[in-house]
Amino acid sequence: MAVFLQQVVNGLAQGGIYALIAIGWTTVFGIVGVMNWTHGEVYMLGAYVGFFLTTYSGMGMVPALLLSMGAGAIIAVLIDQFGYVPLRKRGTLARSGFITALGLSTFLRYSANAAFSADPRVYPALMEYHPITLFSIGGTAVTINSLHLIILIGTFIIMVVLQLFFTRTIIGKAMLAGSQDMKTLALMGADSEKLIKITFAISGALGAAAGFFMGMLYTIYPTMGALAGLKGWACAILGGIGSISGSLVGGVLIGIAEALTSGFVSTGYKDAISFVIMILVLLIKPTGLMGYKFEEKV
Amino acid sequence: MEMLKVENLNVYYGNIHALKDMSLTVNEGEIVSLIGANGAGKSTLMLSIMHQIPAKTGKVLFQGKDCLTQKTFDIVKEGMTLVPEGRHVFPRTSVQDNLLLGAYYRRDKSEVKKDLNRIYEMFPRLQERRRQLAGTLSGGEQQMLATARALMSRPKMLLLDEPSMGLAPIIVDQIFDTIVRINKEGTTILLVEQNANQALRIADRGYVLETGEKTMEDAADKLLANDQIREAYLGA
Amino acid sequence: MKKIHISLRKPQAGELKANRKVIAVCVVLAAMLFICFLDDFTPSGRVIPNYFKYVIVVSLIYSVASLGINFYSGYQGDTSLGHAVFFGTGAYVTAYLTTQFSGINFWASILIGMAFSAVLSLPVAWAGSRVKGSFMVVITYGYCEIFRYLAINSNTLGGTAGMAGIPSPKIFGVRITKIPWLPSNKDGFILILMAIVGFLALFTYRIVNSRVGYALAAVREDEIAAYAMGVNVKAYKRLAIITSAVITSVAGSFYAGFTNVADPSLFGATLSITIFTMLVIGGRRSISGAILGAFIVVICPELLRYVQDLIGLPFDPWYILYGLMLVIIMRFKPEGLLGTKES
Amino acid sequence: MSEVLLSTQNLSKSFGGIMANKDINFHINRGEIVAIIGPNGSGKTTFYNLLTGITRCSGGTITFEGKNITGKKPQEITKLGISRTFQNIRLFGTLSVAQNIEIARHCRTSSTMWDALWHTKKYGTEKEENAEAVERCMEYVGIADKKDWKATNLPYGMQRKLEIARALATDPKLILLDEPAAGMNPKEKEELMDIIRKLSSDGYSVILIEHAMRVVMNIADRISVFNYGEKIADGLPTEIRENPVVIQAYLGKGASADGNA
Amino acid sequence: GAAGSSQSGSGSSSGSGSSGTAATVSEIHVGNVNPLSGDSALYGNDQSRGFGMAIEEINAAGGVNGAKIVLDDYDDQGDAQKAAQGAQKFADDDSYYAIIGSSLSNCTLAMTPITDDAGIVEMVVSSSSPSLHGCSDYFFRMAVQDDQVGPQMAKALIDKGYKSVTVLYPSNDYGNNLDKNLEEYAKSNGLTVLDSIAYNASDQDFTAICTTVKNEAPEAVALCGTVQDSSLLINQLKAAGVDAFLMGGTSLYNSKALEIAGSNMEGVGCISVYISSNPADKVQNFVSKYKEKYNETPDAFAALAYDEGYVFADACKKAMDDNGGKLTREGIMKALKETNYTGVTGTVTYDDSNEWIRDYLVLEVKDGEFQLAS
Ligand SMILES: Nc1ncnc2c1ncn2[C@@H]1O[C@H](COP(=O)(O)OP(=O)(O)OP(=O)(O)O)[C@@H](O)[C@H]1O
Ligand SMILES: Nc1ncnc2c1ncn2[C@@H]1O[C@H](COP(=O)(O)OP(=O)(O)OP(=O)(O)O)[C@@H](O)[C@H]1O
Ligand SMILES: [Mg+2]
Ligand SMILES: [Mg+2]
Repeated sequence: MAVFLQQVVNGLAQGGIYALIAIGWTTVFGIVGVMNWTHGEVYMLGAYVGFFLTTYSGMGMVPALLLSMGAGAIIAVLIDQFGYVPLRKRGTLARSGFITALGLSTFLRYSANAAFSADPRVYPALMEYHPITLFSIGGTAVTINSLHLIILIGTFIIMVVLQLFFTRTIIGKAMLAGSQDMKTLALMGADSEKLIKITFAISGALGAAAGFFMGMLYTIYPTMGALAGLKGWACAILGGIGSISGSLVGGVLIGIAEALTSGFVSTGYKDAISFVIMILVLLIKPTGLMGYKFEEKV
Repeated sequence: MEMLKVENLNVYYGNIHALKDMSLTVNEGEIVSLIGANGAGKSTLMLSIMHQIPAKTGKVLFQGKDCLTQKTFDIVKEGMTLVPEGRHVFPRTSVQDNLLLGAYYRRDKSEVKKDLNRIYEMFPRLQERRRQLAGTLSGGEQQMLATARALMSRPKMLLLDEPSMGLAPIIVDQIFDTIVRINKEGTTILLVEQNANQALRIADRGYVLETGEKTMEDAADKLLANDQIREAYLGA
Repeated sequence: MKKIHISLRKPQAGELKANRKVIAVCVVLAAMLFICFLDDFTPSGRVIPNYFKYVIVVSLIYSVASLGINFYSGYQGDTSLGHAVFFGTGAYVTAYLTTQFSGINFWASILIGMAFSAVLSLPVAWAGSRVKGSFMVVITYGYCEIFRYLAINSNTLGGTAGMAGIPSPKIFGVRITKIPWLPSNKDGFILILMAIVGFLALFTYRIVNSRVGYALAAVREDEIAAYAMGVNVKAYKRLAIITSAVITSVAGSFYAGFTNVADPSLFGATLSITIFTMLVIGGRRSISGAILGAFIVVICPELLRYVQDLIGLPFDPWYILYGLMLVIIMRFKPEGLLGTKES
Repeated sequence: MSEVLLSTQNLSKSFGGIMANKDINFHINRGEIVAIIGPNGSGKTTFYNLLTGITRCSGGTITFEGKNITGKKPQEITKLGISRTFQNIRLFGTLSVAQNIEIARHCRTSSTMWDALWHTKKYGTEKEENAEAVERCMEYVGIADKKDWKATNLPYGMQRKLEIARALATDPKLILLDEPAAGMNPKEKEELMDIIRKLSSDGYSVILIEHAMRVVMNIADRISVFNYGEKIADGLPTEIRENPVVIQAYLGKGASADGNA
Repeated sequence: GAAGSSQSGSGSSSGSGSSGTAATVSEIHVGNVNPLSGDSALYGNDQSRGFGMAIEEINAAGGVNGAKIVLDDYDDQGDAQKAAQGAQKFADDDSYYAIIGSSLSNCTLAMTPITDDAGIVEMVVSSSSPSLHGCSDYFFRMAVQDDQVGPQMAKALIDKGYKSVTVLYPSNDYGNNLDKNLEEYAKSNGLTVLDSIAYNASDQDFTAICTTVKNEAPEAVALCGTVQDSSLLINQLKAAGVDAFLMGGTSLYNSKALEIAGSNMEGVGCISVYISSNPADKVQNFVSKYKEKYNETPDAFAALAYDEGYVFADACKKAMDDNGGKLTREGIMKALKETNYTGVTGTVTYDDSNEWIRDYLVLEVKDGEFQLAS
């Protein structure tokens, strides 16, 4: 039992990072309507920025994290500016957005590969992390790594704030409306381009933060964004695309599913399992767990 | 005073010349009607006034300010707004939020609330459906919503593109009454209607468009009396 | 009253275009045959390096796959990042059958692979009838990755190393790599694959301009209207994915027969994305585009290697340029190089 | 010739709490033009969606030519001979006018991939038949000169006509038109009325949803009035015009409705 | 890979294959088909560097009978089909006399039919898949033997007196083989294998595994992965509070491990074919040069590839000498079979299947450095 719970906690911890990535995906998709495949690359670049800051300028964790998030925000905004703005101007975003994103992501990933080399990099030790005992069962302690705990709590707070922002404020509502019809949003007197830039900035900052944490926990390398980006997307879809709380639920669920698969089935199938779950959930409830159903009116 | 002035506007879709040297004025407090056949360029004119589509040459002045150098949302903030052709409600947003978005840039929260209630009185149907997603409304309900949403911004000048399309006759009457009323309250109106008869009846002046060109402009009652116009646009 | 008329297409122009297409096909055909047989007539032996022919064969194999995905991502219109499932299935079925059962020859294994792929495409069709758009992107992506992990973890399929030692196919008892009247061991493949690509092009062309093709167009444009016009949308979605899967599977089988190995990356999303972008670059719903896309994506990186050596780049520029190419094509010619414009 | 072609018995549909259609009993005879009018959101379009199987009904039955067709799939219903146009135009936008119409021939043809691949005899005859049908339908509504235009590039009025042509190409017995006159000017409305009269005289039965009273009053044999999902009245145009309930709920003060909407 | 002299394969050569017309050559081209970008680039780069350093030295010392050895890269990105394409490219070009690579077994498997067909020598220092065993006369392998390393790890644990072990291995060919052989040896020599857990080679998060291991409480844990995953495992095992003895395979002997796992490496053991602290001149000379050039301690792959360079040069020389100064591909193959060269990783000799079987060392990390285990 303790082992089972420990595995659940392990999954929860990893799920926090997935959720952080997923929220970035889902905001951009929910608002700009483009499957921003470059999100994984922002995450990777965020991790590298963090690496250079901490390794070469000896910065501490908090300032480096904030700077990486800022860099991530800028990168995401630039991606929008050079990648998607021209498409929006021509009105071809819906049709060509995804492939453009695919292209940009390939471009960024391999440019990073050329610039940073394929060698995995390691962050210097930024904080002491030690297992924190959550509770004990029958004398066995169930623990969570302190950094994981920080990430999990942080993600939760971010989720709550964003959720309130989108459902309670007029700007948030306008952003959601923009996802449905940008042109008409302008007729409401809203600067849709500005709202989109804000969206990308939020998404980029969260992606970079996730990358930074990955760097603190593991190693970083130029292609790290591929699988992580996809996992984030899977979590976002699982939770219900466009739903911020859904992202957290999706992230945590996939994290737990992976941990349980690793712990009790076989680690070899860990990644496969998350896809299986995602596909099954989508087929049973096509809108994802927390997404609402919208039927097109005929 | 001239509220809106369009001078020699030329608009193209690719190599289709959709508006040719279009000029028009709307004075403060007026209702001006635009009539013309399908494809005459009425909607194009409305959209280019709001700078939703770019014009090649020409001028659009709203209260003396050039609209073509401004973004759409700035023009809206100046006090001019458009009910676009084809409704364009936000389909996955609730009816109420659609209306609130109409008042996006207004900061007078309490007034907005009052206006919302006024709108609900005007269109009880929308109140019944205020939690429903706008995309699941019937066609006519969406048209009502689009017009109501524009009213939420309390514009100085309102452009309406076929506001009666798909509405029941009783609602059409109501919409026309509303137009007259808000006009009396001080909103200047530029109105595009297939339903030219009714449109000209409430208008002060009218313009006739044909294949992108202005072919006639006159006082509304004169146009109503014009035989050519009667035959071409009003139905014998 | 004057009306603005836009003349879309003059009939003569259309005919001209058709003629030009026929000419283009003939030129390409002649060029290929020239490449195959040139060495037979040169006194000094090899003029055209085998490496070049190798690239041509791979391009042709991918052309088959690209024509395959065209039925789904082109004519039916849904993005698939999962076609590697069918490519991999074809490759692994051929690999497994030809190495484990001496009785089953390559050609039979193609048919069995096609059958397997058809079955494996049904879940995609099922998903496609429930969700759309970006959801299908991730479902198809996940679907092929699942198979990759299965292959990696399966001992029968050789794990990460995959299966090696797949025999080259035989025709009338002669190895395709050792046909005596052909100058090199690649020419047999080139000829057969050319025939297959040609047949598929004809097949696609005729289907698209038939009742079936029109129904697919309707499904792509507007499902509800398609239903209202009496088109069984679900059935046609199924038909599109099965056709698409079966064709892609053939490419996979040839891949295994040609390279003599099949490894789990053949199920991977990377390969799926490659196949998909071939189509997108060439032009969705364009037969010549699908083939051109495959050739571009296979040949360009090889050309770039020379450039890389020439100017002494310390890294491989292909993927960087490939990403840029996608971005640029989407911006300036979103319908693809040979696709037709949608206004 | 007053044989009932289609009838519904207590047909109902609810969306969540909203009864969009409630116990609708409706019928149309062969060759008739029946108009459905009613305030916005009274459930007219929903009624069409139920008849054509696009939405599943929550209760009641639909009978077509004496057969119960409740719960049948849209494509089956089209094949049986009911065809429709859409309130929000739903053409196959990037395809040409001719292709749009040829797609509608789908339910009347049966050639397979095999026929198409080898250009069998069946394929050939069907192609010819289709070409004829396309020609005929385009001429019927007067858009033959726009044969090769892309559907989205057509002016609005033409798009509506193309929808009718497309519906016609399925060889229907019953055609459902949803606000075909919306966005048309008075002159185009006249042309439309001619087309609908022609349909009727050629033996098609027509149900027509329309807010343009001049069109409705002039061409409908009979009018049904919906309100809040219920059928509140049914009768000849002259009767409906005078019906106080209808005036109160729908027509309003300008009930005489000359040249209205 | 910036060798500017590479000629395009087309048209530049006449006469086919390895006919006897070979003249005395001034440049001996070697094709390097390896993953130089992508996830597996680590291995490809190590091999290129080691081999590159060797030929640099050889060329500086006058080359092979005056002929310079030139290494030209073909990046296979870990993709079998690309590797085969690369092999074909070099095999077609008569100026190439050998191909090195690929590091990955699946790539090498796709290459050997082509190199065999063209009669060009292919040399590898990894690609340890057993299915490559004796696949071609032209295929020479100096790789670490999976069926040796596993038992070596088990033996080291037994020698240290441990009774129980949990094996962690990546679910690829390499990991599978190591695990299989380790378990076999352990079972017949009294070491209890509590569990063997597979994971995906590209995984980073192993907390779930660590929880399982902790729960099983083995005396030792055998890490059969590559540098990256083994080092991450070491970190996470320690973080989860596993205090068993950790024993790595040959790939753990890499400076990257010290970088990633830092102080967690203290006391971790591993198997190697060489050790950079070996006082022998040859080794120290190599290590210091390598460090100077690449700013890291060479790992086993780099060392093996370095020896491979010399082995190849020796074979070329012998082939030339035996053939009146003329070099042929076949000649190199024949000469290689008679290799007897002592380098930094030991004395290289090939057996009948062109494999080199050799001795192993057991290392342990002390004071932040790999040292011979006492
Ligand atoms: N997006 C577009 N691309 C190309 N041509 C267009 C576009 N929009 C409109 N047009 C063309 O421009 C001309 C004017 O169109 P517009 O929509 O302004 O006419 P309208 O007077 O509003 O007609 P309606 O009464 O049908 O609303 C038409 O010929 C139309 O076909
Ligand atoms: N998918 C849906 N979800 C919720 N409510 C719906 C849905 N579809 C329709 N409705 C509601 O059902 C009612 C009937 O709609 P319907 O479209 O049938 O009206 P209509 O009579 O065609 O109106 P109009 O004349 O404006 O076109 C409307 O109030 C609409 O809001
Ligand atoms: Mg208009
Ligand atoms: Mg309706």
